[in-house]
Amino acid sequence: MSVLELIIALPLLAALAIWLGAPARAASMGATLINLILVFVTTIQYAGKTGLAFTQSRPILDNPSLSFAVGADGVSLILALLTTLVMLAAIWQIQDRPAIFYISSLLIGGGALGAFLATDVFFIYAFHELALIPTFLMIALHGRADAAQRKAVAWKATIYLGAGSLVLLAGLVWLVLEFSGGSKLTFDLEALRAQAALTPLPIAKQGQIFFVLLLGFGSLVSLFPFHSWAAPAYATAPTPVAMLHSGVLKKFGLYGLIRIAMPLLPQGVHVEWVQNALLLMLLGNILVMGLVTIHANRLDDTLANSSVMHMGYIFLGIAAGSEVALKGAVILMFAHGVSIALLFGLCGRMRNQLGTLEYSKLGGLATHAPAFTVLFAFGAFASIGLPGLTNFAGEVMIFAGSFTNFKAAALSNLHWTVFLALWGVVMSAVYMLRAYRGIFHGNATTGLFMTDPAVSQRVPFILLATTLLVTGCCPWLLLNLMKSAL
Amino acid sequence: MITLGHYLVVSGMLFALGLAGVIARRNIIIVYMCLEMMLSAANLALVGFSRFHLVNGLPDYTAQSLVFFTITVAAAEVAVGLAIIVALFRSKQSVDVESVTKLQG
Amino acid sequence: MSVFTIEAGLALLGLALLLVEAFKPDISRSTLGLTAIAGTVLALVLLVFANHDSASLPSFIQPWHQLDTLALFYKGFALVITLLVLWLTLECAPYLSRYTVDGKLAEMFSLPLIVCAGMMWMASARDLVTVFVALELVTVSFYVLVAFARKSALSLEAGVKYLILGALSTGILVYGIAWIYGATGTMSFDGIAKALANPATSKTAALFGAAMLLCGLGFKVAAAPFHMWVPDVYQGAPTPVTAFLSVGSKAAGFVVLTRALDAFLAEGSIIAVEVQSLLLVVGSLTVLLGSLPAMFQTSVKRLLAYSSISHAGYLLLALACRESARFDLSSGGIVAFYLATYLPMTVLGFLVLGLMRANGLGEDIKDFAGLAKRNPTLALLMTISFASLAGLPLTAGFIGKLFVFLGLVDHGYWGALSCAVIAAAAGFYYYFKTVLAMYTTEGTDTSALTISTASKAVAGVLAALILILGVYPKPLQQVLSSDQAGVVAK
Amino acid sequence: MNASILLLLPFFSALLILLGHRQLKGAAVLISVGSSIIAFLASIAFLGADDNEGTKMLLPFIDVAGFRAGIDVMSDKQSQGMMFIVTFIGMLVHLFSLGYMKDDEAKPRFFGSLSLFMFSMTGIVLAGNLFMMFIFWELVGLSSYLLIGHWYEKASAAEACKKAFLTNRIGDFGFMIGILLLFGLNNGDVAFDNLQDAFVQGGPLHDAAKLHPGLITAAALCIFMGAVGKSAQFPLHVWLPDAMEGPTPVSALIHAATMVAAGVYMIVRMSFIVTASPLAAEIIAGIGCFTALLAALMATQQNDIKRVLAYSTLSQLGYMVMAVGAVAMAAQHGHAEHGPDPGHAAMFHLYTHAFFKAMLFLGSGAVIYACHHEQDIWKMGGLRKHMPVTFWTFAIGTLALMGLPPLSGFWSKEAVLGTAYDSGCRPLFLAGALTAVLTSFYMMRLLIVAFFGKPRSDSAHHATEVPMIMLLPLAVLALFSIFSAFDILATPLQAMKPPHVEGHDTVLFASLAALIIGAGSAIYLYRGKDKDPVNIKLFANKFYFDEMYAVIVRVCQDRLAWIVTALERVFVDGLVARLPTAIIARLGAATRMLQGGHLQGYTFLLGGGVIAVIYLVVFVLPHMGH
Repeated sequence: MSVLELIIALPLLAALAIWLGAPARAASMGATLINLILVFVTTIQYAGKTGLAFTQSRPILDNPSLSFAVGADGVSLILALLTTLVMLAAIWQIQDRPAIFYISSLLIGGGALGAFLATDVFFIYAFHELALIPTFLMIALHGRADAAQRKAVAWKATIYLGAGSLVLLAGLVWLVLEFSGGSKLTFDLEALRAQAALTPLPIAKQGQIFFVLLLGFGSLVSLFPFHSWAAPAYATAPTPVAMLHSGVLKKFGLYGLIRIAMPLLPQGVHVEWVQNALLLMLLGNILVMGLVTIHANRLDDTLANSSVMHMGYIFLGIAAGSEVALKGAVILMFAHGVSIALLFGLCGRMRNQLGTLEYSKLGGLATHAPAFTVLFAFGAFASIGLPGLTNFAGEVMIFAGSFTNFKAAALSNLHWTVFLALWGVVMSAVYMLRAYRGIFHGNATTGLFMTDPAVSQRVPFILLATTLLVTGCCPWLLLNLMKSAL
Repeated sequence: MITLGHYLVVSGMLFALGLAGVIARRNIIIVYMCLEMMLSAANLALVGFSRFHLVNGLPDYTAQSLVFFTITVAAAEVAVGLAIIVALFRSKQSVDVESVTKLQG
Repeated sequence: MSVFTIEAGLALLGLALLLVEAFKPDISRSTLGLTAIAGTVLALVLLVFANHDSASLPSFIQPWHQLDTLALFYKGFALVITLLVLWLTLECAPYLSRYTVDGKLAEMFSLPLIVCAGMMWMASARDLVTVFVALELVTVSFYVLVAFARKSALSLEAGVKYLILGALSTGILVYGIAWIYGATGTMSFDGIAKALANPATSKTAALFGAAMLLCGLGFKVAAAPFHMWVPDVYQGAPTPVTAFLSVGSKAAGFVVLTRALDAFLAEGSIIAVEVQSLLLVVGSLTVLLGSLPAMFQTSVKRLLAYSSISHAGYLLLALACRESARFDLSSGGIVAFYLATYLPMTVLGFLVLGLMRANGLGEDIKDFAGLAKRNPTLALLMTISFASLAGLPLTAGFIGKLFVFLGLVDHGYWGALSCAVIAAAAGFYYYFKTVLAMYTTEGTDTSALTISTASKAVAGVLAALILILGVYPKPLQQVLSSDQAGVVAK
Repeated sequence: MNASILLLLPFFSALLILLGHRQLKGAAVLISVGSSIIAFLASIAFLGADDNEGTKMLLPFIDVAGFRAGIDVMSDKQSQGMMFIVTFIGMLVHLFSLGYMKDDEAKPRFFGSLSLFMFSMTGIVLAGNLFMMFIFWELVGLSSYLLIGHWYEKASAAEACKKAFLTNRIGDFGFMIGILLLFGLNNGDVAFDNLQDAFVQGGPLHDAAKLHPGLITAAALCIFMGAVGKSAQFPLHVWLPDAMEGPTPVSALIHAATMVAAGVYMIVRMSFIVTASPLAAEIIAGIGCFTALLAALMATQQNDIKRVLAYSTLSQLGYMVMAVGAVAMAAQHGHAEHGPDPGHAAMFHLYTHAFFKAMLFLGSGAVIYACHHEQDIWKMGGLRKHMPVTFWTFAIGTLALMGLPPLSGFWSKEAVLGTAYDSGCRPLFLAGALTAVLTSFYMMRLLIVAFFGKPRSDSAHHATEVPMIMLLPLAVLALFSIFSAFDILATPLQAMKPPHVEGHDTVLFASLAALIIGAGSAIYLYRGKDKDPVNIKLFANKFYFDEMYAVIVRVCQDRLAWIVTALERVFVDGLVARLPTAIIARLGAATRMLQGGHLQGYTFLLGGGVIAVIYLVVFVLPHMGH
């Protein structure tokens, strides 16, 4: 039995135990803490290795051959680390809520862990879906808006993600069929990779399959123009769900592209029409959603839209497709996950305490809640891309990675996109500072009143902020996990 | 000379008449009769085909055995069907097809 | 002991139960029910240990009867669904008896046995005569079962509709058989396959016959555009009968369809291309016509009816993907696999529905409101059932869909694939609408619901089956591919 | 070793204080001041370090195949000299702040931010490659944000810090593009020394300059854009005057002496690329000159003591930038070489300017402190008598800035004007000279109005000399303002003093004439006046740049955001989400109509279906030609 199986099973078992009557907070906190330690230890054990480790495979179907196969490399461990961190924070910050909050958080987290640690395409896909269901249910059940509105929001997300994952399934099936050589159908990623290395597909076909996968994975990651579910869903979702989905689960689509699409279809993204389409779409994410975010006048709207916008940068890394850019994309996935979870966590707390998140009604909170302000600043400046916090490392790697093949010294569409994307960095500073100014700066007597959380309630946020700082100042800690080429 | 074609034309006409009746008539009993007519059309076709499909100089009786089964089944259907239609009449005082439109959508 | 004996015995037991009730009216329904259940269980056990060799059959029956993996699988399938239906009937008996003449339910226990025998025969059919007879045995019995709750206007209406449309389809089926016979000069599937491989056979006549035959069978399996009866009949019929129709009747239809298509699409068949295209068109149409209207349903039972149509569409698409090169399973095997996963999820859905009825609740979505509060177990079971019907991964329903998708992509049937995707997306909507209702809306009544331990156990087994098949489908695959006759496995 | 102390000490000090200042309380101040003193001592040791030590890696930061962004320490004359300025003035400002911020409640936070600034600025100075420079570039932006927004409860301060950060971000946008272009052109190596090497014959950048001169010009201008933002050059100059909302010691350190000079520092570091592109050199010189003149004009009509100094800073920064461009132009035209390094004049002016401008700001801080936070010079007056020490130091600073020989400002200003003269571009020189006139004018105006005449308000009347801890830095800086240009100081401090060029009589004459004309007219106009006799609205309102930008932001950003949001809702969401769902829903409703419940309808459909199927199978499909 691989330790990874234990890591995947632990949250799911804890959820089951809570459903059967175990004390919710103790069980979920315990399971998550143990899981964090397990993942941490596993990561440390992995350090210095290359390729997949801790593998284990249990066949569940012969031909097409499916197996419950797990395995981890640097990329999946970084994401597993992200998952357990955000899970702990999300569960920790739950206060006075029914057991279903804990159960759904555990299921979302467990599903995400499964998706990141499985190495069989079937289970990668399946675990993601497992995690989606509680997300929808929680938005519909315990969302912030009134019943009709939150249901509408949940529906939108359900149908969008449902349709997206069906397109994805079609794409994956196509992929599997193309690579299965003639004789035996397999969903095992390693086998597929071996086959792809042996007999690569014709480039035009790589482009077609890549595009289908891009649409499927992309709509799970709110790739423009398939993004309109995301902002309302995050703005409405209960805090732990918003933290977990935007922070962790949404990374699945990107993980899939990096883990499945890129290695199997190495030329796919470089097919001209595919790359141009992707560049256009991600510019939509960055520029259009950047402007939409600037227009927002409530914190939850700002955060939700910004989370859509920042996906554009990760897609840029994928579009660039170089080693540096892809590793940068992984770093940015981690960074964005931690920072947005931090921000959503704090945002949820503000909403509970203040009842409103409109900038016009807030102001001067820095005076009353200094610790809260500092924590928020970590998240806000991280998402602006300030050096010293992790996001910067990811972004700069993506930008640089787009220029590693500047051989002809001619500016291609990719490079122009990078320039425009850089303008997006300015825009994100505009809206984040506007939010920061509106909430924390200004006269303390005009805004609503809020105090700092108790020390024990700060822990989850401190955990996330520290992560941002440590990995931001020392990004090589994460990079050392990705020694092998992507 | 009466060929297979003649039988088939008659059978086809019977079938079409039956189908038209099923579609057009409003009285369930008559609809039911039309259905029986369609079965008869099939039987005629079967017998026709059987008669003209010679195996070792003799007609092939497999198809004709099916005719017997069809007749039996039709009888069974009529037995059950009439019972149901009677029950319908009892409860609605009508055997019009429009008396059963509650289930819809 | 030969398998044929089991079937005959089952039919005899059904007859016997009818007679017993007729001559001894005061016999309690639980006695009848339990006898029938015991008979089915016994048949199931015997089936497992019976001689599975075609040679063991009585020689006079051998030309019409075959025992291959597929046949044996469907026989077992028929027995299991009959068993579940009988048990569900017993569970629903108290409220069902309110709608029957004199409160009698005897036929509800005896007829399923006869239906079961019919389905078992059908599974083994080697020629069209047997198919027709067995099919009619099932259909006529179903006329009675559907209209059984005569005091309920809906049940009666369903009975009438099923009767007229069923008889119409029978007419079309027989006419089709006649023309196939006319074109090929034989009734047996092997012979048809052989004749169709002969270029001298009249293509037009064969196509005409095949089209009619497929229309008739399409009616039985609820293929569009012959599916209109399904929502009305499913909704009006007593819940156990609906479950039986939805699983048993459909499975029977598909086994026949599989056999017929094996003949029509055999190597070198002159009509293969047309039939296959027809299947694709009909399958695509069926998934859409099943899924799209389902989005607007307010009755869970009717919703399940549409869902059943939609699933029939997926099954048809699976059949359309012949020669799906690279799996162990043939398209017939995939259909069998799909139906095996379809059984627990559908029955579980109807079981919950039946238990709700037994507790005096309706069948509308609004009756499910707040169910999670009133009985979390029931709500969870329903969720599992619907998740599987929607085809979510890690449930049995997903594996079936995965096979269909694999087949469609493999053949490059992009149009059909997009229809399937749209239908599945719409499916997410309507299944979750119900699930959401259970968890969100507070019902007007919040009193706890009680369900018997036995129900819980059966439902639990079904739910476990859904989940286990979802993550470990290998045993089922092995059953279906350990084949001697080479029909299922390639 | 030295470098790591210089870099890490303030880092840990900042981290400790910013995250734990409420637990640390008073200790925070001690940590910060202590670290600044140690950093100063370390920088003296650093001054003595070997010039040719080159670049050394300190930390790998990011190091993957094809991309390296390490923390590399560059040790040369330029970084050593700059490091001294930063730590020296930094230390003095720390000390001054002990007095100035004595009563501030958030003193620990202030000192924490100061430490953060020291850390970031050290990083810029030591940076050995462009990525490291960018990292710290952003971090000084953050510390500047925190310090300008120190009194965030005041709306104006909150807006000012936001404005500063965002304006800098626009500059950084260009900076990053420039970095990426060079990164691409030089095959992924952006270490300064390697870049410079790449420009020699046969290097990749040399080739690129031949083949794609446009790209090199674009890269140069984009890099320069970073400097435009940080050094507040036109058109991104608007943030600096607003930044005066921060505490005055901050203005002295960050917005006068060091951070704003970072742009100049960087462009001097990259001057080889400016030299490589004639167009870029002209644009840079032009923008510097334009900024110098523009800001000087604005300064003549400001009434806030800090704003006068702020515009003066803008103007002097413009000088420095102009010098870089002008030297490059001169080199391209084949005129006289100004020593081996084309950045000498700019760096030299940066060096002298840092001392006297920091001193002026600290002096203004002392005045403001004494006048109970009164900043309007027309409400001061007669302070000469109340605050003699402050007056004398302030006067020295003013004269140094005006360029009175032999104070330090004279030498550096002459060097700058010399470069403009050498560039061969006459307007450049004339505008530079005109700026010098204006500089003398507004500084003399400031001195007269604030320190001479009668007190014009109660607070000015009751002003008293500030405490010793604040006077000490003033005195030290006054000494440097006088003597820093002399070789006795300039040589050990690694100031990049350009060698004196003979034959620049025109320049000498022009600068002296400017001094006399400017000062004379100011004395004539302002002696004994109680209110401003000159009233030029255009200058007082800073050429309406703020208003113009407000309109641009409103139209190009807020209105555009509104439109885009609406379009996104209507079209994107509509086309991608609502339309397909509506179509499917409509289809669903339509198909549901088929299910009307009428038996005849069903039989009709069934019969029709059969006919359709037969038609399809028998008549259509066989003729489709598969």
